[in-house]
Amino acid sequence: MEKALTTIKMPMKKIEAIIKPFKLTDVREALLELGIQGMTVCEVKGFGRQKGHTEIYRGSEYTVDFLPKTKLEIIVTNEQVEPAIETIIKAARTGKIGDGKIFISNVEDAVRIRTEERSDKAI
Amino acid sequence: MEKALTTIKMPMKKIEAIIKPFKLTDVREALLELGIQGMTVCEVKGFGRQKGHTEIYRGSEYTVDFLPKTKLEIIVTNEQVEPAIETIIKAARTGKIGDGKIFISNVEDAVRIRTEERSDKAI
Amino acid sequence: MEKALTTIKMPMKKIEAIIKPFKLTDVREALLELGIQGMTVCEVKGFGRQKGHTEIYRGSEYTVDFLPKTKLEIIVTNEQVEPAIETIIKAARTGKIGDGKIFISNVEDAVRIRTEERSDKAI
Amino acid sequence: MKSARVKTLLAGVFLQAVTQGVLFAQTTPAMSQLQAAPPNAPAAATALTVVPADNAWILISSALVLMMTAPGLILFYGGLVRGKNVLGTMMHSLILMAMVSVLWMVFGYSMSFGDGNAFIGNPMQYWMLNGVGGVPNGDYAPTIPHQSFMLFQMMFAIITPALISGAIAERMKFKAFLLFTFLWMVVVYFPICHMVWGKGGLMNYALGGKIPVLDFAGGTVVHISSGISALVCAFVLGKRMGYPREPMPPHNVVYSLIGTGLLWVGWFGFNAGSALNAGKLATSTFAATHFSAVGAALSWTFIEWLSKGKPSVLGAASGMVAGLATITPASGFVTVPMAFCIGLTGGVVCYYAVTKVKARFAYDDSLDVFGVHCVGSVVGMLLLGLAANAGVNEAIASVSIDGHKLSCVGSIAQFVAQFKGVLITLAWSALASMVILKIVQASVGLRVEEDEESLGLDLSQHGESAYND
Amino acid sequence: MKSARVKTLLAGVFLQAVTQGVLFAQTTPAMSQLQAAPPNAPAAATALTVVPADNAWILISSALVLMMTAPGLILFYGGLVRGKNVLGTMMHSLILMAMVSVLWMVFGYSMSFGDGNAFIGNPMQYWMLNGVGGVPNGDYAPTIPHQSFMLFQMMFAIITPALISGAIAERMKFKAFLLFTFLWMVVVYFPICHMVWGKGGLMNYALGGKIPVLDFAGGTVVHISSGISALVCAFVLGKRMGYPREPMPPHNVVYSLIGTGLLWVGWFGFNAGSALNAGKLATSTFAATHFSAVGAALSWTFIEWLSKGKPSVLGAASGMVAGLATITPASGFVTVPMAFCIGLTGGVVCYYAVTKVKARFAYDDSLDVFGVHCVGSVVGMLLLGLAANAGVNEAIASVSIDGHKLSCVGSIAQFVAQFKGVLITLAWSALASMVILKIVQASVGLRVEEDEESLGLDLSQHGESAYND
Amino acid sequence: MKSARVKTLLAGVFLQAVTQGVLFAQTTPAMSQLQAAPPNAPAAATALTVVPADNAWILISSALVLMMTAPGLILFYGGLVRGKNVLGTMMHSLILMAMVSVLWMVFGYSMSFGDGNAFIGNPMQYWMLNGVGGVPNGDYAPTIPHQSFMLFQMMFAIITPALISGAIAERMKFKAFLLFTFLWMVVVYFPICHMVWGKGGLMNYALGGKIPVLDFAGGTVVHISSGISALVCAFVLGKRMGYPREPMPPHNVVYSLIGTGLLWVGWFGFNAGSALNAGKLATSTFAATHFSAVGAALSWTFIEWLSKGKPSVLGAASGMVAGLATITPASGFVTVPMAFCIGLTGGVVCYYAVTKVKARFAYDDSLDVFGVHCVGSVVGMLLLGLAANAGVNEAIASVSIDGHKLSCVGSIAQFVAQFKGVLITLAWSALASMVILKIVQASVGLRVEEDEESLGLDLSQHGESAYND
Ligand SMILES: Nc1ncnc2c1ncn2[C@@H]1O[C@H](COP(=O)(O)OP(=O)(O)O)[C@@H](O)[C@H]1O
Ligand SMILES: Nc1ncnc2c1ncn2[C@@H]1O[C@H](COP(=O)(O)OP(=O)(O)O)[C@@H](O)[C@H]1O
Ligand SMILES: Nc1ncnc2c1ncn2[C@@H]1O[C@H](COP(=O)(O)OP(=O)(O)O)[C@@H](O)[C@H]1O
Repeated sequence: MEKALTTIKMPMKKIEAIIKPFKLTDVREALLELGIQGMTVCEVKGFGRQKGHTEIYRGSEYTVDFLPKTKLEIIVTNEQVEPAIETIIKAARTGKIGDGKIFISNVEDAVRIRTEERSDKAI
Repeated sequence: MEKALTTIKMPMKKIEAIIKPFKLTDVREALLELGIQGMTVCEVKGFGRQKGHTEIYRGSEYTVDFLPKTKLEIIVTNEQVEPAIETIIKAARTGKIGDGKIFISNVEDAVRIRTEERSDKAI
Repeated sequence: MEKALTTIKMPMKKIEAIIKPFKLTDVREALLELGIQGMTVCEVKGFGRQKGHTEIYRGSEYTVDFLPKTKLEIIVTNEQVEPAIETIIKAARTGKIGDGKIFISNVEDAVRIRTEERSDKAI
Repeated sequence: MKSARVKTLLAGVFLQAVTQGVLFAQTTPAMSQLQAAPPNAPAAATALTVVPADNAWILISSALVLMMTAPGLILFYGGLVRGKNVLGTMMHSLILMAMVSVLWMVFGYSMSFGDGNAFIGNPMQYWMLNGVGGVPNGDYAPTIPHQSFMLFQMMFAIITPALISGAIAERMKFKAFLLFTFLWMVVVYFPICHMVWGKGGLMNYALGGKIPVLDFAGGTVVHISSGISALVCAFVLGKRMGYPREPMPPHNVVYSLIGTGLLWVGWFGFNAGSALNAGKLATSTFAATHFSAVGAALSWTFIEWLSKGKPSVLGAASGMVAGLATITPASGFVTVPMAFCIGLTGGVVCYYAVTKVKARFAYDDSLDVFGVHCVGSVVGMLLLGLAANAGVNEAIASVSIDGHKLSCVGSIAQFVAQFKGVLITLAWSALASMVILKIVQASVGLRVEEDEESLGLDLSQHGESAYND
Repeated sequence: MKSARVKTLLAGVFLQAVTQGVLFAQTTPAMSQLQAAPPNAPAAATALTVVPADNAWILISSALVLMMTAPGLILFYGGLVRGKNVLGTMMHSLILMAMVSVLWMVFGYSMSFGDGNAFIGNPMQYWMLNGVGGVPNGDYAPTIPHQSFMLFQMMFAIITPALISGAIAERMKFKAFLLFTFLWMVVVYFPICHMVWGKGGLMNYALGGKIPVLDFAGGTVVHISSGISALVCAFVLGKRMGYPREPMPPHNVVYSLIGTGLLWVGWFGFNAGSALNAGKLATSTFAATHFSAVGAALSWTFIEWLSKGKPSVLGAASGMVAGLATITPASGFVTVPMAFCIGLTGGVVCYYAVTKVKARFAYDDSLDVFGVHCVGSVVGMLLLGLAANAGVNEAIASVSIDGHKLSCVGSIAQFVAQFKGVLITLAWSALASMVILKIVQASVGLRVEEDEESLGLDLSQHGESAYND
Repeated sequence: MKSARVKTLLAGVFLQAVTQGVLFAQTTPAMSQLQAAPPNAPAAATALTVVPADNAWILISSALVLMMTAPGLILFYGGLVRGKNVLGTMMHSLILMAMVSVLWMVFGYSMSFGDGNAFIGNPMQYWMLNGVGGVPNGDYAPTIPHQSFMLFQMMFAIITPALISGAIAERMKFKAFLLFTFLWMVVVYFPICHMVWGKGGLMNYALGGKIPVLDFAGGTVVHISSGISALVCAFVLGKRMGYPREPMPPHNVVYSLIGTGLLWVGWFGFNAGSALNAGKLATSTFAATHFSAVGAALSWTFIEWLSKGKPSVLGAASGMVAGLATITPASGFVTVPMAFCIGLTGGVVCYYAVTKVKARFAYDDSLDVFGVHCVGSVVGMLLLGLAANAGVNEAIASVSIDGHKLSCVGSIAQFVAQFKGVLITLAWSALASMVILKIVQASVGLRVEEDEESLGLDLSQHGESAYND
């Protein structure tokens, strides 16, 4: 097993996309059309160039710097990476500041818990 | 420091496991038995082959595609990877669709904030 | 494009810092001073050496092992890694158990959705 | 700079308060004499005495009706919207508790219940509630202080425009909402209230009206007027961004269920308080109210179970509210089994209005004000025409309209009278609402900007968010 | 297809409604005459007149008792379950507001309060509430409309099975719940209600019973009957999946605390309303109710503080509810310091029932219906046997049972009588519940599927989720 | 070991309960005779009879005032704190419902309303509420059972210290809170209550006092006493960790809005119930209460809109509560337009107190008890001095103080009297609170540990968390 892990030549990538929450449905549908059938989503708070806002409670003003964002994690095969990135950009873009980022990194292996399938068969 | 970082030959892996929420206790206990003493957990929503469900509010039907899942992140040394994967599979499996996935990737370094210890001493 | 991706020699790192929630403001401000202008934050639950606590509801005792933590994800260029780590340690440290960890890993590429800028221009 | 102006303003208000205070203090003996024999009271009015039991009942009923607005309706509505709009939605009702009360004090009560013509009362008669004191008004409620009657009626005036706010939820400018409801009260509520319940009102069978319309607790005045106006609002404002493609499920159904419970309990004050005394009519109204809610809860639940496969909890709650709205006009005139049947019918008809009719005509009446309140009360008004029962309320056995004696007991003739009442209310409210909306649109604008809508009303209109960690 | 059938059904209901409406309208004069001298009224009953003050008090008390169910109990229970079951849990109580009311209208009131034998009233006497009108029923409440008495008692009939739902939370099929509560009302509630409060009932010391049991506001009828049935349910249904290994903490303790506040306030209507008039007995009952809640809140809080190291807020709230359940049967018969002591005792005993007894016998009475309501009211019933005080309620100084005069004032003899009342209620309720559960299990099945249970009742039974973003 | 001791203790309590039960049962005839002619009653008192309508009104008002504390205030306060402190915050009020009631029963009522000197009543006169029964106390409320009066007043005694808890939120030890409120009731509440409302109290113009202070429903007794003590607490305890650098927004504004609605509704019982009968004074008090809330809601909302650019929903709600606190002392003495003006003023002044004054002096009165309740009621007390109106309440036209007849109608003289009343209350409450805090600090300590504070009170003090999945 240990061996199996090292001999696989990193066939998959992890795409992490931080987008505006109300774009989630659009992005999901666009990825589905592309043939990507799985993803994991997390509510996060983002800090960046996009300005926050001020809230006032009984005269005390609070600057809220963190804005609600949605983070998608999608594990894809190498070939799917660029099409997926393009799709996400198209679906998530409003052209306004704060549209978000996409980060790409390596994944060494994947396992489907139900079947113990490995690697790209697992995703 | 910069040097220290590059000379370490990636001794650790990050295991990300997406499981059914009600399996968390089982998985945690099983990992603990294995000697893994730390992990970080996040509530996420998952989209995959497992079917969602329909909700109806006053005649408007909504298809809920995202299902509640729990994501575990565990940083382990190289030797712990395979035993940890096996343990997670055993504890998290129900055999039904939607049991989840495990992804493995490299971690370059780790730091314990309290002590500034590095690498595998930090985990 | 595929080519572009492979020719870039991993110029960025991802810093994941798990800290005590009430330290978030301090850490954010310290990083901002360092010139880091973006980050993504997620509420997580952590399990580690720090003891949990017991809750009692009508005589039933529950041990709560998972403690609320905050996870920061910051994508930085290689040169920013060490200063960022030092800054986080300084701002997040209380010296008590449970102060948290920092994990560093490689990021292959980054994209700014709004402009389609890539790599370190995107962060 | 701004605050300087405010200070001057406030200094003025304060001064006025103090002077008025002295003024009132000095004139009081005179005023209280005045109350003892108000110009508009019949000679015999001096003999009217307060019955403490009736007064206790009306005061507590008034409190219950205010409770229907807050926390009842604010929870019912607040739970149904998305979390980013919950405060804005609740604010709609809360601010009306203040704004409508002021209108009511200054001229609203007088426009509604003052003497006047068939359409409107004299706004000066009870200007600033002058003359509305401890002595009963024999025309309206001979055993409680006139002031108690005024308070009880005020609570109705508050909740009516608050109901409309469900149709415009999640997208209307706060300023526009204020201007709209201000105009709506003056042009729709006060006139219709006068027509139906005011002395000499067109449809007030008991006090000199021309059309013998029965409306015990506000089917026309409260539910139809607001419900049809809500529909007009939904059409004029247009749909929420993303509706119906994007799912907009209730952000907290629990809130809506708490609201339902409080509405049901408060409705006892609303309907049974409308008996204006604590006698057996209050009891039978209380009973009719309860059993209609019961009937509609069951019919809505089971029809949904049959057609959608599952009985939803929000469905049961919606049925309850529908049954309460349906029985409101009829509550003081029908037997318990009849109230139950009216409720059963109301539940079914409202269910179809909310599911089929709304889908068919594709309007975004966000919280179903039209489908529940207007449709329900129309059902109640019409069935009442057939079912009004002199055994329950002997006052309807023989009424005099235009010098003729006639009976308002259930019959085809009474059905026709009810139908007229419904039509007048529908037509007047719809027309006036349309005009008012155009005025508001032209002046301050109706909808928030797209950015503001997607950010949510809580932040964009009020600078707050409901939930923080 | 299905909906076609529904439409036919509804058309039938509607037609019936209209015809009944006409029918009732025509027969009304006769009916109201009937009410003036119902066949079952003693000759002197024609002299009974309604006292508006008492009627106002009973109407508001009725509203308060309904408020106990919703939003009181739905919040108390809803907060204690997990978030995926909150709507299903609230629905249990909500649907009973509708279902029990219908039973009550059709034959339930008559089975409970109609004339009959020692065990059950004649279900036809007040069939469809015929004859229950504005004239007081001298046997039960001589100063309020018979209808007011019927309404007040109905609110008790609603909350009793709603209490049971706490024991079967998070795992029972909705269909099974409906069938179970239907049968339970007929076989357990109506008979026990008749035995304790109905004319001629076995334990009704005032109206011809054989055992002089004191139960002012429903220790046996409401809390013991439901509490012991809840225990039987818990045993027959079995534990929730994962219980007790998996933690199942309350998903929102705030809801439960709101519920506690509303229950306490509503309980004033429950107990002090049971005086059936607004005199000094209502006051002393109100006081006893309050001070028992106070006593139990303190004893539960401090015993937990001592034994667990921390005084929990849910503990204080549980103590309050325990104190209220404990004093219910005794509230109209004891002094304030005595009520306080009864509360103190109730708090301690219920605390041990909920912590030690439940753990020892390992049943999953999910929301502690048995430990709080049954155990509490047993304590109250028994202590009442020692503490009943003719200075508080002179009616008990001398009662006649089987032609013998005797006193119900606190004594060993009265303690024994109370004990008998408790035993009869426990035995009958437990036995009948067991049989009913077997019937339900054999017909529609009791529990949801494992998948449905882990998904939660909200989605699996009702197709909704309480919280959406 | 511990639990053994507890068991002994409880056995004792139980035994005592039973013996007392028997004791009371035996002595009852004598006791009820005693009540018929209590030693402290004037000879004519035997002629006092209970008016059921008034009693119904006072009982329901008592229930409403308890509802103000729970679930009203617990929601209002609970929503304003952070999620980790919500249960601890709610517990403050809940435990007082129990603790204060016990004090009230044992000696508190007697210290407040017993005969005594100008400063304090005789604690033994109504020890254990002995002698407080069904016969009216002619001095205080001649038409309702003495016990009803006691109950109504108890609800005031409960909510007053509960108000203070808003100033010490999120950082006080639970033990310290119990000790503080215990001492505060004895040293501050009971004496001030006696001075203002007790027979022979220093400021009780109607029953032999020396300073003719008007305070209809508790401006001094409830709001000023608690508000100024809250300020002292805020100073002595110091700020919450991280305040004001770290944002501490309300964790659930919806809760606070529900609380606001319930407070408004409950306040009708608080103020209008203080008429102690269901006549026209109750009505005019009800009206004044409503219109002051209205006025302050508007002035707070619009001043915030002007100065901050947005009308916040929490601002409107704060205005409502401020208006209600402001009118409390004046509610039974002023006309509706005057009440509205008083409300307008109260809203503005409280707005500045909460925003500017708090910022200027940099104290952490966490939930603005001082800025809303104390400041509001001071405004109300003083304006009342100018605006008191014999046309509304004829009792103030001519009162006798020290054998001199004088009028309490609005005037400079009355303003001065009000001013004195305010000063005495402020001085006594502030001084006593300071001393009490020092005692508590020296004995059990005031604040939780830093770790506990950052973990939250719910976990550190009560071992619970409000929200679980
Ligand atoms: N360096 C970074 N590391 C991690 N996340 C980042 C970083 N910079 C930005 N983000 C995330 O991306 C979101 C959008 O970034 P922002 O600078 O506001 O706008 P834009 O994407 O248009 O440049 C932020 O809210 C944050 O969640
Ligand atoms: N390509 C993917 N990238 C990231 N997460 C995935 C991916 N595919 C599936 N998941 C996650 O795994 C969960 C389970 O996947 P699913 O296809 O439903 O069943 P199974 O694990 O049995 O194949 C999903 O809910 C999702 O959270
Ligand atoms: N091996 C691990 N993998 C992922 N997260 C970890 C791991 N070990 C610890 N953590 C995270 O770090 C947090 C702090 O760790 P803990 O052992 O309690 O204290 P310390 O950081 O002082 O060593 C944990 O709550 C958990 O979120």
